Amino acid sequence: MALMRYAEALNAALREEMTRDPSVFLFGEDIGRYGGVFKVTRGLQEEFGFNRVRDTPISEQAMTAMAVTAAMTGTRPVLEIMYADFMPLTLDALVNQASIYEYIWNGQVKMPFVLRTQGGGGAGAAAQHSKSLDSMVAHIPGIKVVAPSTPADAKGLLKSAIRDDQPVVFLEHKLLYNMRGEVPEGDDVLVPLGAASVTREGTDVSIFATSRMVHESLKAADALAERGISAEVVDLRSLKPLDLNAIKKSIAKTNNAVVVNEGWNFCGYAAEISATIMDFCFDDLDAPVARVTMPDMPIPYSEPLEMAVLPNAEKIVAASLQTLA
Amino acid sequence: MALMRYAEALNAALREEMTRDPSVFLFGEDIGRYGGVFKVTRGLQEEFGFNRVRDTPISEQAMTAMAVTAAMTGTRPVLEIMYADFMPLTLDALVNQASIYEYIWNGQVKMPFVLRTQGGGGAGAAAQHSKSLDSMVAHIPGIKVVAPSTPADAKGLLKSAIRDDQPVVFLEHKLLYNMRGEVPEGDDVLVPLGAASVTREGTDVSIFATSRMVHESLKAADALAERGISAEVVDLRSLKPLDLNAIKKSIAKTNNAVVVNEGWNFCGYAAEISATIMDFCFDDLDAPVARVTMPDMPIPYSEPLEMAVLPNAEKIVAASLQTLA
Amino acid sequence: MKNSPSIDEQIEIFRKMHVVRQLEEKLGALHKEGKTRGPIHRCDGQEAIGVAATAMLDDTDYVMSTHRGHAHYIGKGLDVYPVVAEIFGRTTGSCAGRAGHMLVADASKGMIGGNAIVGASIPAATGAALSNQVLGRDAVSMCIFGDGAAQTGICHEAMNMAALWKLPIVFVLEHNQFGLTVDTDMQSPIDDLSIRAAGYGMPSEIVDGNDPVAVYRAVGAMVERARRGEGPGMVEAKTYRLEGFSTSDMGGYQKDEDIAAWKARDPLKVAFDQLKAEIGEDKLKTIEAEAVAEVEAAFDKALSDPFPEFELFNASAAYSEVV
Amino acid sequence: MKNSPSIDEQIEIFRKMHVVRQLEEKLGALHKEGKTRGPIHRCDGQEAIGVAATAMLDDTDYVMSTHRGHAHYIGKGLDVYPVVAEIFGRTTGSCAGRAGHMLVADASKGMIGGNAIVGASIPAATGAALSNQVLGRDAVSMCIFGDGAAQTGICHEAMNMAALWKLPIVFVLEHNQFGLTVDTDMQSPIDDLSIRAAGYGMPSEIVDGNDPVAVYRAVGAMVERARRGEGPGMVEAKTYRLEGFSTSDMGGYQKDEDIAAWKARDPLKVAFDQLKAEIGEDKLKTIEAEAVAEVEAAFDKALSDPFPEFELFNASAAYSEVV
Ligand SMILES: Cc1ncc(C[n+]2csc(CCOP(=O)(O)OP(=O)(O)O)c2C)c(N)n1
Ligand SMILES: Cc1ncc(C[n+]2csc(CCOP(=O)(O)OP(=O)(O)O)c2C)c(N)n1
Ligand SMILES: [Mg+2]
Ligand SMILES: [Mg+2]
Repeated sequence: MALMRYAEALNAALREEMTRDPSVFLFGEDIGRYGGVFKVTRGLQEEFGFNRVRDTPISEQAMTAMAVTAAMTGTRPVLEIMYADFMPLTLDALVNQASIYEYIWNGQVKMPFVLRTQGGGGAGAAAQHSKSLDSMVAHIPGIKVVAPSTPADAKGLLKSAIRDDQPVVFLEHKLLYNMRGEVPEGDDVLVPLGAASVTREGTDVSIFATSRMVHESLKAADALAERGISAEVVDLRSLKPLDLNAIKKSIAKTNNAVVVNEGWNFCGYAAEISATIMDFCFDDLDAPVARVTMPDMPIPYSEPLEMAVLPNAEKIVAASLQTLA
Repeated sequence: MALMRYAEALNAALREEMTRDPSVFLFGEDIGRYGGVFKVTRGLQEEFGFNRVRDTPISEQAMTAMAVTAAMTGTRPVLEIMYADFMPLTLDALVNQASIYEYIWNGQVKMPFVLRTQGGGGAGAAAQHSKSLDSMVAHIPGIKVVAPSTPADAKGLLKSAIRDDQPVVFLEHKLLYNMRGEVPEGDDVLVPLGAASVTREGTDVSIFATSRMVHESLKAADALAERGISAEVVDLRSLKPLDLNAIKKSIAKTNNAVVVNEGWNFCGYAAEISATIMDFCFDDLDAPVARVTMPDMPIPYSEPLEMAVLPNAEKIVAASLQTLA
Repeated sequence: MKNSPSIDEQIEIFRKMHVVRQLEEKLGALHKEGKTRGPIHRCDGQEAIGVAATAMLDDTDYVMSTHRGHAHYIGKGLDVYPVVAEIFGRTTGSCAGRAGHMLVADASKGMIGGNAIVGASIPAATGAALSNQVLGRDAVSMCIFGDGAAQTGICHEAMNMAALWKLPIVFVLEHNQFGLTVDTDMQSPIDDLSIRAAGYGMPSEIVDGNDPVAVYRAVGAMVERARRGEGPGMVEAKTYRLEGFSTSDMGGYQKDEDIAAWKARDPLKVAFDQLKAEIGEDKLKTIEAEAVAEVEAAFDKALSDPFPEFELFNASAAYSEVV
Repeated sequence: MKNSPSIDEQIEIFRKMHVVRQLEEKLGALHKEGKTRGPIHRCDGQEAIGVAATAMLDDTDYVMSTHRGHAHYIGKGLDVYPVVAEIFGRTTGSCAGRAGHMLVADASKGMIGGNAIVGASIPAATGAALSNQVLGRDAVSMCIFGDGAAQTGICHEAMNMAALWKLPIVFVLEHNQFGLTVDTDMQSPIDDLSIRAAGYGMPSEIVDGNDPVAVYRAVGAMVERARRGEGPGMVEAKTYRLEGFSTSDMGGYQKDEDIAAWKARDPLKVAFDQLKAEIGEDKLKTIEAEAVAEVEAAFDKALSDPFPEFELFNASAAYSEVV
């Protein structure tokens, strides 16, 4: 075990995978000399050279489209898109290109690339730099979507994502980069895609959370414990494919569910989790699943306004109490 | 009343609104001399001139961004995006521009534009020309989304959309353009945004459907009737804002719900309807809401494959029976 | 002359152009009989570009095509039979009927796809060139695209990166005078789109797209340059789309005199005239007849092949366990 | 000389440039004290462009800005106080604290927005020009954007449409030698980005961006042309970003000798030297002092203004009835 920050864990994953496999290369804006605006790629251009760690012009649309064909022609590109807010620029390449070829070309190609980005509010970055557009990418067939909430998962999931033969959208969170945590050592310590993690066990209500919201949920669970309520916190980690068994198992135990995601509510990722629970766990439910999400409105700049729209422990507690009422 | 095809009804709406309001103008690919690939704009360039009916280069991304600022500076643009599959190219303009300004500029501007497009499968147009990406647009705050299923609604909703002060994404369906139906006459016959329509009344199960799926649902209701099951078909029409009362009312009566949408299942529009029902009608439900959608995979070309993935009456019947089982 | 095709290459180009023309005419006829499915984009009159531009490439070189890709497919070495079978959605198609005519691929030949998102072939080809460069392979990548596609944003982004990184790629612009139905002057304020190459410090050349030898020479020079690691180049080939935009085009906007003028310079005629002195008219007519027969046989066979059966595609699955 | 600024205009430009510089320096100081929120993009050294390029515009003319918009805001006539209040998220801000420094707008002045999606200001300005043309208004639109933004796809699409339709718009490229932290030669293979204007048949000019008179003349000529209905034009103004990319930039990559060389040509000095003979150093120093005092007062006032209270924005509502 080593104590690392989330950003360092990501950096270690990139370094290890690049060392292990010469077909892995990185590209993105300011990822070279500067090491990326969140410092995830620090030192890698020095170590691996420009050929494998490329600073790009501001051209997200073409960059993503290039990752797609680079992936189908023998490399494993890892593309950094600086903010999740820019994901719309990548969607044609994901929806109309990356997601279709393995199937429509009848298995002639694989599509091993990773698109790393970071989203989320709370940093005063305003309406164009604070979003979580999880559901837009999770809607696309054949694209895997992961969102680590800890340094250990950041490293283990990124390594798995790079080794995966399908496109993986890797969602980081700007407020997690400085978080420290124990990270298991060893080049081959992977965290599998498609597996949720029960972060805290409980018996009264299941809180299914993603990314930074896992930490708000843990705070909420503490507050609920003080009221004698035992909350289970499940970190979904793999937004798609989703670990349905973990969801079923938890609800079978608690019979109550709260879903927490930092995206907008309507057609958001929490809607899918609620609908999935509807599909598979209806008979186990004592109360409707509650969604704790961003209200359907732009993210405001001013601190008190931004804080008011972000989901947080307090709102999770309130939703849990209402579910149990 | 006049008997009109769906495409003609849209054409009439455009002509009437352009005549009524000189700030309305159209732009899009091949919409002028050629009248649009689905002939919705036929004759309008001849009548109103190039200044108000512009053929564009193939530049969806900038066109949509231009509609945003044109709308905030005194005009009411109606933009045609030839296929819904190209909507990813428009999303930066919708997510990061159109949706934010009314709020973040504290009401300084309005955003009256309409983005017309058409989606859906069944025409052998393959993986890049057959999609329904409803949930991606419906996820965006402050963007209205409508999807008419009849000529009368096509006309009445398009007129309302053009007069609305917010951005409206107007989703047509390639297989509906030739559908004929009675359309009320009169320049001021509008269909309001935000109102669903009960297309067929029933008491046993509510089928909530969108666009062409309304017609498949009606066929399903006929088949169910033969088995003695009374299905209510609700055409949601306004995907956002959603007519929650219509949903509540119908479920209060039937206690069972099936949602039909031609988009992919995971994080699709049907997920939101299922989650909304979870939020507001849980106690009225006798069984979990069923989703009838596209499987999460690319849309194949070959006819038997394409037919296998499309939702249809048969699948709706099966889902209804399972719900009632 | 350097970069000129050999006589054998010219003959092969001539043969493939006839395969393509026959393919297009058969598709047109079957469309009239209501036997095709979905819109089909014929390239009659443009065969010289797709076939000659790809003639000097190896199977390890990559080509990205558009919605109008038949000449590119055949040029890059695909047999006509799996292409026809794909267009008719049969199990024997290049992609087992899943792709359809706009998206045909045969990775073993380096044909990595028709692409029906206009402009998307440009970064796509650039990405393949990037992977060649990253891995140090000496293969090149070629992007074939239209005058309409040249107006898309990704065209700019991709060309800029290709030139910036000296990627091994050749951009071949098929200027057929139309976007979908709009004339070229409704799409951009300049006639010669290749002047934009200067904005990327990239060499460019304009050629007669109906002359296969001219196309071969111009593209060949750029391919050699790219293969030597000297970076990308662009060739703008001027031509004309003799048929409608697609089988669903209701027409009416192409001028009779334009069609007549371009038909007089039909690339099949040009190719014929370029070869007849050297190898004789009879030999050429035999080659043509063989090409026609090959296509006829491909249609006969493909049209009696079975349709695929549906299977769910598990790799897209939403849940990590089987539901 | 035609299109030259009058002395009064020059004085006003001088004054506004000092307002901007003082704004930037105060923001820098407050950032060091931990009193700002979110990344702030200073434009020290680039003031001449934003202020002089907008000096000949009316309130009915539109300007679209970027993430680095302070000089554009002040140039277009916004008072510094509501801008400061917006940067500090107060109810008294131009947008009541909802927008933040990257997205400031004042529609009454034709300033329709900072825009922090790089490149997005380019079609945005083009759309406003389109609406001017559709409605037959004689207002023009101006887009100010960076060398990084010039590489985006929408830049190409928007310029092509602007030129094709002869829209009344002027494109002002602030070439400050950097994208975010990358040097310009990591972004494109050519130095003078305005050569791309030729690819749209659009006139262009390169000017010294640190010389407000030169900027005014070049931009003024293009504005006149656009207003006469002769279509768009482009001005590439060469300058240098003296501070980091934003307040979160950890620096280390800007060369000391470059900074020194550009500081020697600080636009404030250039403007001072251009005016001193005509109106005297003392007068200029008074103007400068007044500008500084105005900014000080704005900060004092804004920083004691209240924060807004949160209200749900109903116009975004997902349901047509109140839930
Ligand atoms: C992004 C996108 N926009 C629009 C279309 C519809 N469309 C298909 S082909 C075409 C015209 C393409 O023109 P060009 O690139 O010159 O190719 P050509 O058809 O002339 O071969 C259009 C507008 C599309 N497929 N993709
Ligand atoms: C689409 C997009 N990509 C990336 C960014 C992150 N980013 C913000 S500013 C910037 C550099 C912009 O360079 P330039 O246009 O030259 O403007 P400057 O900062 O030099 O004024 C980048 C990459 C962004 N905001 N938007
Ligand atoms: Mg063309
Ligand atoms: Mg710059």
